[in-house]
Amino acid sequence: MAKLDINGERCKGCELCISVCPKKILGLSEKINAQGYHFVELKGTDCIGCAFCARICPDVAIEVYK
Amino acid sequence: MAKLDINGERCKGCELCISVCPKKILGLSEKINAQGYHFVELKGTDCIGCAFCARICPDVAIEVYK
Amino acid sequence: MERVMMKGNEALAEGAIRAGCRFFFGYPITPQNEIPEYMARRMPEVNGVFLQAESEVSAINMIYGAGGAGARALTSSSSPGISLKQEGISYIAGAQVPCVVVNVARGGPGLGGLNPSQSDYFQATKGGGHGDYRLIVYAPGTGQEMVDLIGIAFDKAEQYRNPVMILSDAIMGQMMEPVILPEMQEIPADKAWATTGKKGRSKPNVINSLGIIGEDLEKINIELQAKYARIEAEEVRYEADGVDDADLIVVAYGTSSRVVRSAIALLREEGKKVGLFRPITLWPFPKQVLQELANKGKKFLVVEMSAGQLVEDVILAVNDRSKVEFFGKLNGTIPTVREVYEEIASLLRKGGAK
Amino acid sequence: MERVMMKGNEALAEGAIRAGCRFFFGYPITPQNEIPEYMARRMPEVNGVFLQAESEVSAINMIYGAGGAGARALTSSSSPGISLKQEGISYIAGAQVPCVVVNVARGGPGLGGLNPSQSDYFQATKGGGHGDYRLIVYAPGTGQEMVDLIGIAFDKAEQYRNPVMILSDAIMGQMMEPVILPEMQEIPADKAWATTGKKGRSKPNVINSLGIIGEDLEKINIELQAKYARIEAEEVRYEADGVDDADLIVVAYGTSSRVVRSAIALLREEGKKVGLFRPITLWPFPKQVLQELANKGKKFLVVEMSAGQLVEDVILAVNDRSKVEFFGKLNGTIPTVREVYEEIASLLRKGGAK
Amino acid sequence: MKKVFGYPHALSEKRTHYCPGCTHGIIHRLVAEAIDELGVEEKTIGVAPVGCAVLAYEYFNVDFQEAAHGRAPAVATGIKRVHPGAVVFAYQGDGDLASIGAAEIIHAAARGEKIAVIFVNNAVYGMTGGQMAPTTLPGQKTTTSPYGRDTATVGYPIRVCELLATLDGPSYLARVSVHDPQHIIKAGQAIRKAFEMQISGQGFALVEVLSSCPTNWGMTPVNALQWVKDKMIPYYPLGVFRSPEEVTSHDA
Amino acid sequence: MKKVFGYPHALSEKRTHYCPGCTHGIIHRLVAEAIDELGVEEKTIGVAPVGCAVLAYEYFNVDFQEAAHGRAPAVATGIKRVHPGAVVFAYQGDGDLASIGAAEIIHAAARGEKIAVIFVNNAVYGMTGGQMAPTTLPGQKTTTSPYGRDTATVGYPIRVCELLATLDGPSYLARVSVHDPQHIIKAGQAIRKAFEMQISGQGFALVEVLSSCPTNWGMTPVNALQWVKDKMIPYYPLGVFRSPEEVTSHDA
Amino acid sequence: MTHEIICAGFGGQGVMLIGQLLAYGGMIEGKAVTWFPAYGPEMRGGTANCSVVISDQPVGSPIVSEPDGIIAMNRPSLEKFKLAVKPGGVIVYNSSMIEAVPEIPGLKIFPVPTNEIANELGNDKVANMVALGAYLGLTKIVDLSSIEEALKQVLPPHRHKLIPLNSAALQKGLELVEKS
Amino acid sequence: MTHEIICAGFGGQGVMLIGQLLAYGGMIEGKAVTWFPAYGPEMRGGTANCSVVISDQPVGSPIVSEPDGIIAMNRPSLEKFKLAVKPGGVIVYNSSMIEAVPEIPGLKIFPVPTNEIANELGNDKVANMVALGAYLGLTKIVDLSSIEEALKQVLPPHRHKLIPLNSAALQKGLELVEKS
Ligand SMILES: Cc1ncc(C[n+]2csc(CCOP(=O)(O)OP(=O)(O)O)c2C)c(N)n1
Ligand SMILES: Cc1ncc(C[n+]2csc(CCOP(=O)(O)OP(=O)(O)O)c2C)c(N)n1
Ligand code: SF4
Ligand code: SF4
Ligand code: SF4
Ligand code: SF4
Ligand code: SF4
Ligand code: SF4
Ligand SMILES: [Mg+2]
Ligand SMILES: [Mg+2]
Repeated sequence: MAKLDINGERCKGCELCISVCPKKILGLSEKINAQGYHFVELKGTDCIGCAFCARICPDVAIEVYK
Repeated sequence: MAKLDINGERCKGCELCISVCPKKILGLSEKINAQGYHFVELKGTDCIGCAFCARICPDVAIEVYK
Repeated sequence: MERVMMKGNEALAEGAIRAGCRFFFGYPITPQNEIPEYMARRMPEVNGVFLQAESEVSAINMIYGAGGAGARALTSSSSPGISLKQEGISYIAGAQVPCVVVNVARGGPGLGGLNPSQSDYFQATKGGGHGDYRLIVYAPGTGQEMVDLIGIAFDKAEQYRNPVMILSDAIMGQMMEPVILPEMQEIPADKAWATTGKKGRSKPNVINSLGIIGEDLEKINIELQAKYARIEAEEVRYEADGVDDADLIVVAYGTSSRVVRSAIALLREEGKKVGLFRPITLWPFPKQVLQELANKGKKFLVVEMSAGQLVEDVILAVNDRSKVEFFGKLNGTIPTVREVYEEIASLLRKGGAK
Repeated sequence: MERVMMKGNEALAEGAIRAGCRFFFGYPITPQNEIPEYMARRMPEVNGVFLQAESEVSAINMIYGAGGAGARALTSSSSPGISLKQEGISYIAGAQVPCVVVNVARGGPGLGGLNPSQSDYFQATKGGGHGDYRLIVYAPGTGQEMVDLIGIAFDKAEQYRNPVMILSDAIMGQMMEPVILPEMQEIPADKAWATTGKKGRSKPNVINSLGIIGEDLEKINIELQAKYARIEAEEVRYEADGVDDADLIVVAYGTSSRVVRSAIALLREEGKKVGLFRPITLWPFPKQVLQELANKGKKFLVVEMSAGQLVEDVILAVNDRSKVEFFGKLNGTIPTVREVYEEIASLLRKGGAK
Repeated sequence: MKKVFGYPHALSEKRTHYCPGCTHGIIHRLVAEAIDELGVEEKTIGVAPVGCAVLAYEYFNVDFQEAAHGRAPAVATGIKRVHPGAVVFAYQGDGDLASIGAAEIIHAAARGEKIAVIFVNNAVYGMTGGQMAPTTLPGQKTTTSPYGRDTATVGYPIRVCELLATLDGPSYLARVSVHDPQHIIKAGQAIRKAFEMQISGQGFALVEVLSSCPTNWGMTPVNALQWVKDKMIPYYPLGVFRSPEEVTSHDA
Repeated sequence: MKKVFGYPHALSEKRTHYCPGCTHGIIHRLVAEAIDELGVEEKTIGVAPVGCAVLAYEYFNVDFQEAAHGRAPAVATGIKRVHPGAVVFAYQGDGDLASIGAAEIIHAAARGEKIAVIFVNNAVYGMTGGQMAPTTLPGQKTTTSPYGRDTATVGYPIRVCELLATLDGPSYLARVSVHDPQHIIKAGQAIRKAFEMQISGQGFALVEVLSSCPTNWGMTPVNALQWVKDKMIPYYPLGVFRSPEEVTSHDA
Repeated sequence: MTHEIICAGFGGQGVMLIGQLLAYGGMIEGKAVTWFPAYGPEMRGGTANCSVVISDQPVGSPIVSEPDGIIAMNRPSLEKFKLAVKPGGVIVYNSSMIEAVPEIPGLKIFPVPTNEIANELGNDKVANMVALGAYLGLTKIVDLSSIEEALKQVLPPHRHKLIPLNSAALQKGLELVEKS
Repeated sequence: MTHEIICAGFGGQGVMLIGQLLAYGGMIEGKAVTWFPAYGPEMRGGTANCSVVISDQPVGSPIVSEPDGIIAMNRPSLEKFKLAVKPGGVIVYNSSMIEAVPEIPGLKIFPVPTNEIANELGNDKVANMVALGAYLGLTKIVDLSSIEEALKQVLPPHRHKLIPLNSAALQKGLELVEKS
């Protein structure tokens, strides 16, 4: 299984990662970060490490380990 | 036969008309005009009125009658 | 008539349309975007033309064309864009084409910032372009003046066949204030000197600023200078508020005159005798009035959002540097009422200027 | 060292190369074409780059790039082309990039004519572009100064990280005079602040004039103004010839100073006490020296080929308009020695200025 | 006898300042003939460039504005928007149009601005004394390419018609030459066509005319025309690059 | 566990000022990755535009110059001529490059200037609040085309790659998109290729990246990418328009 | 009488609009007014504020540096402006996003749970109106009816259907003051 | 001593060159010199002139408006400048193109059939040198040898083979004066 490292402070909650995740395991948090954005969280467990989310993230908020 | 009306004062002696005349009947005068140029003269008689000379004259110094 | 709240930029745009302007050419730049955006919506409604030019250089040459063709034409921009227009402005002045150029000035130099600034004063009044030319330069100080001066600008541009500049800034442009709008005018583009197609005229009209032969160019310049002398004699505008009894007269225009006005209000409440002198035309500069005030022994403080530009014209008018103090705020920030208040108060303590 | 006859423009070009300039970007315009044409022939010989830009706008931005990259870079143009460079000049000043801009001025406004002119004085000294910036402006008065001042210009540009302008004109540029050329220098493009690629530096170098946040822009401007104050204190240059015993001092620069010199020679032959004061730096302006001369009771006549631009700086320096007379020749023609002679003689008859 | 070739009415009587044999004069005449033939002298407005044709306004019997260097298309745009019924044309050189004015011509073309542009390509800056132009041929010597245009350091000439033909805006684009009487006739037809576009309410029209500059090429006028034929035409093929009839044959 | 996707070294740690979902951020990352992969961080010099990417100099770990609006190619030219061994790139928006800077990009391309240009085409002026760009699609509403871009009065969008492909100067011209991960990978390859041109001493390279501006398009970031795919790509076909291998397939 | 206000918050919290409503309201009541916006460097998001001046006299500076009152919709805005408020002035803050604010001598500090109240009304977007309502209640600087009139002028016609909701939110804010 | 000259004629008649030679010659003799050109509006053809100043002192104005002498190669040039010449001054004119010139009190007017003499030497192009030679003869302002030295500096190396022809033409002009 793959591991995601999401930097919630960089995230602007644009949802692009959410839209491209083949596993649909990303979602926005209820909380907001210091910039005022609801940031992305991993909501599921079966990440396949495809890095689609990371690749499309305009704020380079996601790193992927496999 | 055709008739040429050459305005010697407009002529700058560039010789373009001379170069295109199929009859080779144009040539520069010995004299110079007020602008300081040797101007063009009709040197022969068998002008066919093709107006090549007039058409290529950058100074519109030639009018042609037929 | 009804008062409506408008941003300064929009008030100016509507004012231009009501003054008969039907041709706007411009290029986006903050903080003047409300002008082209307003024109983009509004011009089609009045059968006018809004055209976004590919650059400021192109825009100024489009109004040269449109103005030369006899129409009331407007362009607007902000500082860096106005710098790009300098060649065109010089051409328009040389060719004596009426048109209006608006500078909603921002901080410089270079890319600078979006805050308001008064550091384009020299550029506007002394000629940022080449050659001995002058623009009539109006500096509005209220939303209402944004409306009124643009109308006057078009009238004067045509009266003198000269480009006119409105020197505004980010605050004057972005601020909303209630304004009263004038009636709509329609001005046909059929000036006798304009390029309209000959239409039966025997001689073609030519718009041009070339003087290949030295004496021809000298003649053009003599004509221009004579016109400028007429403008200097006829077109000076200013506001003098409480200068008669004043110990100290604060000279400021546009946004900084607003701050100064607030500071003076505080001081007047305290019984201090301080007046406001606000040039409305930056060129022609109201030098004679200032000279007369100086002759009466008045002292002056110049407040501007720059390192010191207007102050030179005040000194030249007053003809005595010792009577003129300067308080400048450098590009980027705006003087607060408190700062200006303190400056004036401390000068008064020292007994006027120096 | 050997004297060689050169046109002013070519002397300047060779002077630039000898001062280590290896990058020239420019666009053709009369009367400065000898500069790019000389560079086109000469730069390949010294492994330098001559590049004809697509426009003056592009050329000024190329030297912004080259200067920012650490090289000695030069552009030259004439009045309309210099107007087009105003935005770029303001950027270069704001970003504190050293480089040299030459204006071989011609008559304006607009397309104007090819005759020499001094009507770009305001543009050069007060800032034709937007914002509070200053150029160091040198006005050569001889062929030799064309060579010498361009070398100094590059040195000062780097010393202060500031753009420097050489304000020449059609006569200074086209005239041939004997000059002595200095030794060849090679200056590597490896300034600590320049964009060279990081090459082991931990922090990137950035060249930029943006201050989005007001306070940042204010800081930039405070820094610039402090630098300008230093330059005003250190870099004033002028020539004062026969001013000590003079009843009247004629102030003139560049081409008109040449005419004035001839006229003064005639007057001195007649025993008249007339001096020449020639600013070599138009900015920083030698105001203190003039002020001191004024304090000694001297009177002044300003002679320039414009409607009156230098004269404002003289009045500001002298601080007393009544002491300063003006004789201007409008764009297109050059004052003759006789005209200047008559002007001075008639002033002397009236007892100096006014 | 009938006059079979005469002085066009739309051309003023003034003698030009052009050098002997300079083809600017021929092109002026062709423009004047088009104006005469279409009968639009009273409603034509010309825009002069900065370049050797800077004084064009003295040579035509029509209203004129003299534009800043490179900005003729912008000036023409301003005029045309004010007088949509007028016939507006700009006359530009290659330095004016393809170098400093590159943005203006591209955008006028992209806008489909309803103007005619007469583009005189003589591969050099004539007026300023023979500097390199964007259209100067590889290897060609000019005062700013004294060792011949070196494509490795200064790049390649721009083919303006081909460039503009990538845009959707233009209605008519053609390249012609005036190096002999036959081509002069064709050039005249193209120029007339460009003017007709406006009369029929269509968009942007540009005619590129290969032209000579004997003075700065250092050739006799006759040799200069030979050079147009031998050197320029191979690099700048003649033809119609856009026409309302969508004829795109590259041969004219 | 191995890091399979990480933060590029050539990208600074600074958070960007871009709007949520703005693809400028993706393109920045791709540029940084190319710099990392080619190992040229120490000799790269960037040129920032005036546009939303004005602060690009804060986001890369390389030397940078901030150019005046539209002049990045000229600034890059100055830098490259001084440091021919450096890798010089300009980053420009569509207003910057195709409108005010049209002359500069055409001439840098015609010169074959050895620089890389990353051209971010988002069909709008982002920074100034959504005005019409030269690449705004027909009918598209912007703040200065509030009734939709009317081609009859303001003309047609400019296809920059096609325009530049008429010149002999460029070595590499490609149009890519970043609307999904697959296209992002291809875009990265094109950008890397553009940088490689300089390393191998070849000429001018430009990569046009179709990009989104959710803020000024008034769409969610996700919808904006859909719009890139559905509306922009049909008008701006992806592909390589010039390559040293003379591949001219219009499909990538 | 001159009253100076700063309304500040994140971009998107509607602080510009409530500032405009104050200014329009003042104008409707025959006052001299100015409104002036200021944005942060971010393209979107970040903080923004506007200055409003309402006066019997022609307004001098439109830039407020010593406000009579502020409406702070987020913490950075509160921190930025709270110490600038004039003695005797008012601070209305959005307690939905800002924890309790310690007292400042001489100032009236009033928390408004704007988001909660707006949510109760069924629309998060009117949080700004709740804050404005409270400000009106505290300062009485403009009548609620004038603000309601202003809404008609400020909102484009196609959004006039939202006026009742906005009025309700204003009312709620005002009531919060009256009840306190 | 300051000597001021104007050389004028049609473009192509070589008046710029003879002016330059005078200036170079002066420099070679250690004088302060200036040379300044002026062109008409025509692109080519038309008239052109240059001002030359040769002096013991640094030169002030390089523009000559009251010359000590002129060399006029065509009629328009002669007409333009003849009345500006200082009392005691010299006019050398090209009598091949200009008919006899009436006397002007106080001036020395000297006709030179430059084209005829140049043709005799086999090259029309050196007509200007003949005129210059005559001017040198009349004014002695610069030595012939200095002008010959100047030719080496002014002409590019590949045209140095023309120096003997130019010298001969200068000599002819000078002789004309000596013989008169
Ligand atoms: C802003 C500006 N830059 C440069 C010039 C100088 N200039 C005058 S004409 C010209 C080029 C002329 O070449 P071209 O357009 O090819 O016309 P041609 O003379 O060859 O017909 C230039 C650079 C100018 N007048 N204004
Ligand atoms: C000379 C000048 N003109 C105009 C501007 C204003 N301006 C800043 S960015 C911009 C356009 C930005 O659009 P684009 O290049 O497409 O970049 P984007 O923001 O869309 O990435 C403009 C017109 C300026 N700063 N300078
Ligand atoms: S790596 Fe792939 S599967 Fe995992 S969260 Fe990202 S997009 Fe989803
Ligand atoms: S793509 Fe990046 S910024 Fe956008 S929601 Fe996902 S992690 Fe956040
Ligand atoms: S009309 Fe024809 S034949 Fe007659 S002179 Fe002219 S070119 Fe020759
Ligand atoms: S073409 Fe015209 S100008 Fe030339 S020689 Fe013939 S008549 Fe004279
Ligand atoms: S310089 Fe060239 S283009 Fe200009 S008039 Fe002379 S020949 Fe014609
Ligand atoms: S305005 Fe558009 S281009 Fe600019 S940062 Fe926001 S989304 Fe990106
Ligand atoms: Mg040309
Ligand atoms: Mg964009």
